[in-house]
Amino acid sequence: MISIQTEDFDVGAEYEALRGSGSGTGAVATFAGLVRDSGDLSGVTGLFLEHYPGMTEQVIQGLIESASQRWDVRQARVIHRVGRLALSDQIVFVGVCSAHRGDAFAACEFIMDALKTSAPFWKKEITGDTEHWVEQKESDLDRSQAWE
Amino acid sequence: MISIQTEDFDVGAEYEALRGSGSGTGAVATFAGLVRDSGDLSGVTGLFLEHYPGMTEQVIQGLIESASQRWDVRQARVIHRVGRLALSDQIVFVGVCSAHRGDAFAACEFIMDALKTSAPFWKKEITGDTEHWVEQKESDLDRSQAWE
Amino acid sequence: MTDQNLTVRFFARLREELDTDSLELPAMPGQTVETLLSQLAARGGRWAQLQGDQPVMVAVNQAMAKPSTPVKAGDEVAFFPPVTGG
Amino acid sequence: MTDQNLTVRFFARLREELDTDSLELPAMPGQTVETLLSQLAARGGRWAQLQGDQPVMVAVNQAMAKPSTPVKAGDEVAFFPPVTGG
Repeated sequence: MISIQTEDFDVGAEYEALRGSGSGTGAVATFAGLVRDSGDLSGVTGLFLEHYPGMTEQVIQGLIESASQRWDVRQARVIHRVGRLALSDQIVFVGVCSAHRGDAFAACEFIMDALKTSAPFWKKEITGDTEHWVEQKESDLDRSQAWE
Repeated sequence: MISIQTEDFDVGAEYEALRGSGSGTGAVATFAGLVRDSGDLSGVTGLFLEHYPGMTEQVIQGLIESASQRWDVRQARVIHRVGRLALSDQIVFVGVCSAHRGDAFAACEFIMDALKTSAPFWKKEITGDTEHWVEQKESDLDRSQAWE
Repeated sequence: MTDQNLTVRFFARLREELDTDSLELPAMPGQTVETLLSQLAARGGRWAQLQGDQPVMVAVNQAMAKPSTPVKAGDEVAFFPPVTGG
Repeated sequence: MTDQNLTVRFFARLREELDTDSLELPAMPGQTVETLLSQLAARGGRWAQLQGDQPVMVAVNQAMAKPSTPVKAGDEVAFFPPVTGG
């Protein structure tokens, strides 16, 4: 299930939902990304996140399907927030449950890495009175290509 | 922090504690292992987990220190249950928070893989009226050695 | 949007710099992402950046596309900077 | 435990099959994990499995050890099957 939302999310509740998804589940891997004070500029006080509604959900659905073809994925959950976010706010959640831990870790990390370079979200960093669009990082492209 | 306990644990509460561990935190990776009906025998109804008190905590502390030398680890949390567990029960939790997602994923998976082959826990599977000690899996040794 | 038109959308930095969310343009025979981009860049001023140094990504009907991807009446074409979510 | 003794502990399948949680044994000069294992296996019966086909892991003072690791009075030596936690 995929949610793009302005509201915050509850990792504990998401974990419990994944965990309850069947008796064959032996492993639940989760990842949460938070707004951090070390973006392109220092002194970041917040973010603004824009996305391309419709395409975003399709891209993420495709990533979950790719992950499910490569690994045992019993259930996958992706939440991405948009709009205005403050320092330390939760931005993104990816959770995967699987029979085996290797599959849960790999699918979770793959979805997260691929989301960063293929899902149409754009981050604007806010630093006091100024703001600027974040540039894509070479390291993110490298991490995403490493899965190919 | 390391806990070896008979009681269940709350992944949501553990995540919130990790997340609150500092403003440099950009990434929280967690893993939870559950009792699953596909051990060495089919029809498993529960587990009994034995451990070597004292040594267990020392080994896991060493794994957290190794992870902290290889990756950016702001905080790491390991919980492992012992005693009698039923199907679908939570067995183990590993959570790592870091500045960067790659470090959070790697440290979390490393601790989990290494724990499986080096922390002194032993699982006995219960199948109806019979019980038997689980054998170490070659695949677990392979996964652990892959980090070396 | 009529059956004879394309919808062209812009996101993030491009949306702000072009001061445009979306455009309706008449579709033309043989049109591709590349010819559409040239046509828009030819407007001059800030529009020239569509063929400038900064990378521009394109999606046709919400799927990533290439310069050679054909575009036709009824299509939704979106231009945007490299993505930075997560 | 006195200063002249070793404590030897057993876990999991070994603990059950030997029906022994722990032993106090007098420490001997030049003793190693290997000589201790031979001494215990020489008790015969189920104790022989300590030098049998199944792998036996050993820890000295709660750190993993090898056959050549020396053991001395005051040490805690533990024998157990390969671990299966997580």
